Amino acid sequence: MTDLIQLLVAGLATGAIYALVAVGFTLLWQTSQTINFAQGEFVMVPAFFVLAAMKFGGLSFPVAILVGIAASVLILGAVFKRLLVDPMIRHGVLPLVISTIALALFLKEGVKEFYGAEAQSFPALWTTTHVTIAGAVVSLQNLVIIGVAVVTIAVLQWFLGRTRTGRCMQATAQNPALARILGIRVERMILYTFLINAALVALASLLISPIYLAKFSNGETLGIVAFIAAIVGGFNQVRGAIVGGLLLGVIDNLVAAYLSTQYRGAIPLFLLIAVILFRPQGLLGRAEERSV
Amino acid sequence: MSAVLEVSKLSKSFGGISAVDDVSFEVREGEILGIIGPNGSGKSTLFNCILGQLQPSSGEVRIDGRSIRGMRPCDLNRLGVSRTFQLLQVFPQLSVRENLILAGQEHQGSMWSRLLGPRDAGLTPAADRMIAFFRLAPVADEKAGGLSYGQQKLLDAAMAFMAGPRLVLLDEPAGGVNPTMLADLRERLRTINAEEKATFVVIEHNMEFVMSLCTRILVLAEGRIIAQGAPEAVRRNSKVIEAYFGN
Amino acid sequence: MKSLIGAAFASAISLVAVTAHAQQTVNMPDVIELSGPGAVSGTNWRDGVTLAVDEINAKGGILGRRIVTTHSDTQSNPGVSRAQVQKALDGDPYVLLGPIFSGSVKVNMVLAQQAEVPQFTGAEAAEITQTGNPYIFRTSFGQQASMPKIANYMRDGLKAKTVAVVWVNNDFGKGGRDSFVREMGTRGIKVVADVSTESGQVDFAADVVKVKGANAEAIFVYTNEEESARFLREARKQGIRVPLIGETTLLNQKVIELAGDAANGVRGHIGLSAEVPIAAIQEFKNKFNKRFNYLPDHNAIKGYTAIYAIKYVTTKIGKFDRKLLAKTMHGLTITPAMEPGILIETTWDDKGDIDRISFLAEVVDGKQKIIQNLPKLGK
Amino acid sequence: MSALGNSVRGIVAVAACAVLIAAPFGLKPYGIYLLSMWAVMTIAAIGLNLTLGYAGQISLAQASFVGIGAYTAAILTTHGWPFAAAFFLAAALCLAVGWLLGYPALRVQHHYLAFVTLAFTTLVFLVLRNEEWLTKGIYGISNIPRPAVFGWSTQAPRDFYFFCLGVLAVVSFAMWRLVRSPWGRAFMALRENPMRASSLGVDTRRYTLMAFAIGSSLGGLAGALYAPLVQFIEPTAFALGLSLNLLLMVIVGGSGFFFGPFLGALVSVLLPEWLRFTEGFYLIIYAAMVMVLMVYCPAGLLGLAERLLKPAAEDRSVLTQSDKDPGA
Repeated sequence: MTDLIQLLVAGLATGAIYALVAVGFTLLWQTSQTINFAQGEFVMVPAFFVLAAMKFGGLSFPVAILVGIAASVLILGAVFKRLLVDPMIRHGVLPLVISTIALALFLKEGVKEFYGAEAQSFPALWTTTHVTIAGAVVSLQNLVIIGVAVVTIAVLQWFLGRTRTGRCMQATAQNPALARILGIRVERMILYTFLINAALVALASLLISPIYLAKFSNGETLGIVAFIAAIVGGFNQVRGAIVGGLLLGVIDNLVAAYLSTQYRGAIPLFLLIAVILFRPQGLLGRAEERSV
Repeated sequence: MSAVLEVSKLSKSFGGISAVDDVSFEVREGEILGIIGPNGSGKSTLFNCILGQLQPSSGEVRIDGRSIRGMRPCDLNRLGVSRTFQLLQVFPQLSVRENLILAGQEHQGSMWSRLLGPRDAGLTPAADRMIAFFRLAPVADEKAGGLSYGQQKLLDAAMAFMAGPRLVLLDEPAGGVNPTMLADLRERLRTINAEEKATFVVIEHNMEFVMSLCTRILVLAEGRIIAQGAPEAVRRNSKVIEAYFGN
Repeated sequence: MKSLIGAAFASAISLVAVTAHAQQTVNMPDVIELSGPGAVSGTNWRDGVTLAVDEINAKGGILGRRIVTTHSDTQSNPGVSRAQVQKALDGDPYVLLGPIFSGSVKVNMVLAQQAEVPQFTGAEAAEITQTGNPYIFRTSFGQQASMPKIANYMRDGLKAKTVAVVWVNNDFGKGGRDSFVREMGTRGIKVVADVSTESGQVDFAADVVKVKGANAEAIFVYTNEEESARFLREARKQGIRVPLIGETTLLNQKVIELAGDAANGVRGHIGLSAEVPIAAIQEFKNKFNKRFNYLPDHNAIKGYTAIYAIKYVTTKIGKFDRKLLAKTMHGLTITPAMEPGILIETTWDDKGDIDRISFLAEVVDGKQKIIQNLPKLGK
Repeated sequence: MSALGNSVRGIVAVAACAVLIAAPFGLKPYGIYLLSMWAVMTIAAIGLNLTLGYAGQISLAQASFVGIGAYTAAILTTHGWPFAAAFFLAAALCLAVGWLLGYPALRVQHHYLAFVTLAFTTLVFLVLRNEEWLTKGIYGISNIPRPAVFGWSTQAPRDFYFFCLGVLAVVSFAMWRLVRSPWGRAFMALRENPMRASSLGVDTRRYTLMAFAIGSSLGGLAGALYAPLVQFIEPTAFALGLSLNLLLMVIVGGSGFFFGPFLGALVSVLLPEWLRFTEGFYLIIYAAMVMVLMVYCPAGLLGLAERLLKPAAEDRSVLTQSDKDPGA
């Protein structure tokens, strides 16, 4: 029983990270049909912005964090859209897929060349004390991560649903042509989603780097898992991403603990295939939104 | 003359709202049946049921006495049912000739003979005849995507006739076609009907076109047949006028 | 398109012409993992080699010849490594350095053998030296040599009857796990849990739960540094008390730095590491850190000592003769007295395996502490 | 394609053939190995180009078919089977598995299909790694023999290169015939407008499965050559990375263009090697070049070539078509 709680909490914490990454992925897809194969690397990079700011800029950790987030939003948000997405958006999904694959390689190798292959330890935002819940020992970190992720996505939900800009963004996502007619500045709305995505991955980066450590190869698995989480939860659903993420995190742990460690990676994939074939709108998705 | 198409007690409803309601009619060989009716009168739904794109909620559709239940459009097409589309549906990356050969090839020989046999499945002469017939010769080797709207419309029709169909369903053939080309199109359809013994069912808004082309007309309103008969008779039918212009 | 094709071929042709055999240089190409999963090990190896090469060249090279070393990346992919080794061999090298991934080594040690070029590899997989290839030489213990030492400690030191094994499911971890389980079998120690983990895995909750459930008297952890650190943290968190035993990758400085106090009490066998209290190695560590500003791991030492071994033997035989080099290496012992660059007395046996003293260490409040010296197997 | 386009393509093709036959005599084993690798990858990419470029079915599973083919060949030949048997068995096996993988494509399209096939690739990798009794797991299979063809031993690099080139030639010819047969026309119809195609009697269902099956079997053939080329295989070589790489070859070369894969494989196999003089930066530069290429010619190199050959026609790239279509 304690084991189970242990597994659940740990799984939820990992899942919360997946969720943060998946949400941004979903946003990009909705507004610009961008399948970003570099999403994982996007999570890896901000940590290095922060480290670089501290190492070369000699900034203090808090300042460095702000710099890091700013840099991410600028480079992984605005610049990414300008230089890669905009020129290719008219030409369908595939060229963009290819360039994001190349971008992933570019970021990975870039970080490795200019900062080193070694995993860098990253200062934690809070003390790594443990608390005991129903006999299960849970690190404060995990709880914070879950909390932050849930709050962030709740806020995002509110923003998209309740604020004017948010609703314009949703309109843009659902029917760009109509949105344009309604006088919504579609281009800007799309830009916003890219900025939000960049902010989210930066946040994820800050949350995980103390545990994952900052390493050039961190993005490799993360990106794919985020895709799976996004689709399982519902490709057209911000809410879906967090469900998908948490579900994946938990499943991974339960499978590893009770079924097979060697095939721990397989179950999410079966889940993915099942969802796509029998419920393409995702677990939380609404049927009429399915873009199959 | 036997019935090429029999529609009996056909109904189709979407979530309780019935688009087609207990419709029955027959089309005899060589006929040109026009189906008219105000927007939302269920013409297109009826078409899609006949073409196997939609499964009817109840009732039956028979081609030459054979029920089409569970048949996919491609199966129907091999039975000799072909169609044209309201919106342009050509293959933009293929040349006009290629479009036409494609329209005929699946009726030539077996899967394997199509793989190993000649590249054009022996259809180039037929295609060129069709090209000449629809006056597409100047653009025969252009990519279909580059053609004018009217030309694409003609190509769309030509494709429907490539395989020498028994029954052709034309979905607003006149839509967006200029008058001169329209007269032209009407002539072509008449000729084919006469020469190839092809049977037509036409959905059309352009009254002139329908009246002048069709031998019999069937009027739909709110999913029901409210009148049918010779063009003149239908033209004078009060129910029809009411259906169109209200009272 | 024509021009592109032309250009591509031109380049392909020009590529094979690199590192032609100039008079006053000796060609010692290095084919190593610089990207992909092996990047960390490969980078350490490369920098170790570079350090040694520069030192030797600064002192006038080997027999008056400057060492020329090109580092080619295998992308941690055997297919690519074969291409790079082929390229290196086309350049008619004196010796071949690397790679580390045993998969890659298995591909190309055959090529090196056919070309009769001595190959100094960082691979630790047992089978490498068991094919009777007279041109392959290790630069560290093979797993078949290091695992018995741990196994003995399990039996004699810990008196453990049952053990749980946690290993990373790649060619490094799997090889170690298999040799270890074999050694346990011969010593009648029961493996009660056999947990495979993924490289790059971050959440070890499930794995620790499994290990805990098995109630083993000791836990053997054989994963790469970051994963080891994460496992240790999780194990501490879930209050595992039984001894955690491992190899260099469980208790080197890096792991301690990453795992914090969670690393305290961890014990293991250290074949070769920058932490062992030997003056020469500490000196090397500082030189390395000063030059590349990060701490070297055992792969750096492997690369460094390999170069000095080659230098020593070549100077000894007095000419650049590949066959003779290979012959001389077998059964050769090099002591720091003969060649300071070897750092620690090393013997190569007739199969190309090496023998050194090694150590049992324990992490005591954030520091690696040697608790026992293990003599060379030969003695 | 215009007559001009055809003639240019003809010239290029002839020139390329000449170079391919002459090259190994001017190259050292390293260069020959790269060319052989190019030939093998081209075969796999040709297969993917059929599935994706002509029939419009996105697949990220090609790597696993190369893997299945490689393992079939490796396991059988190391157990003393004749290479020919292993070679055709690999193709047949992939044909069957490919056919099965086609079924999801009947339900979903585009990115959904991409992710199903992506999942498939990773599952195959897990099986190859974990089922040690069959595949020797992570250790991989070494000492894979190179075949003797009618008594002609392909042990030497140049001989094996010509063997690969021969297979590539046969495959190319077969593919040339295929895309020019009514089947090829039906595949393109499937890509451009499945609904219309079906109304013209094209059995979209069967052609979709066929597109997957044939494309996959070519992946299998490539694998059956990859094994004896490298003479060692291990699971990680056939993970998602290779699938993405093959996709890159098809798109960069020009999806839906017959010669696209040849060019794409050239870029993917030779360009990085060519850039190695930049030491640590070669992959960075390679990635940057790919991005720039995609920005300036999203339709791939041949898409660009076509545009240059007839500037009149505005860019209507195959990709745009296949992606804008509503799909199933």
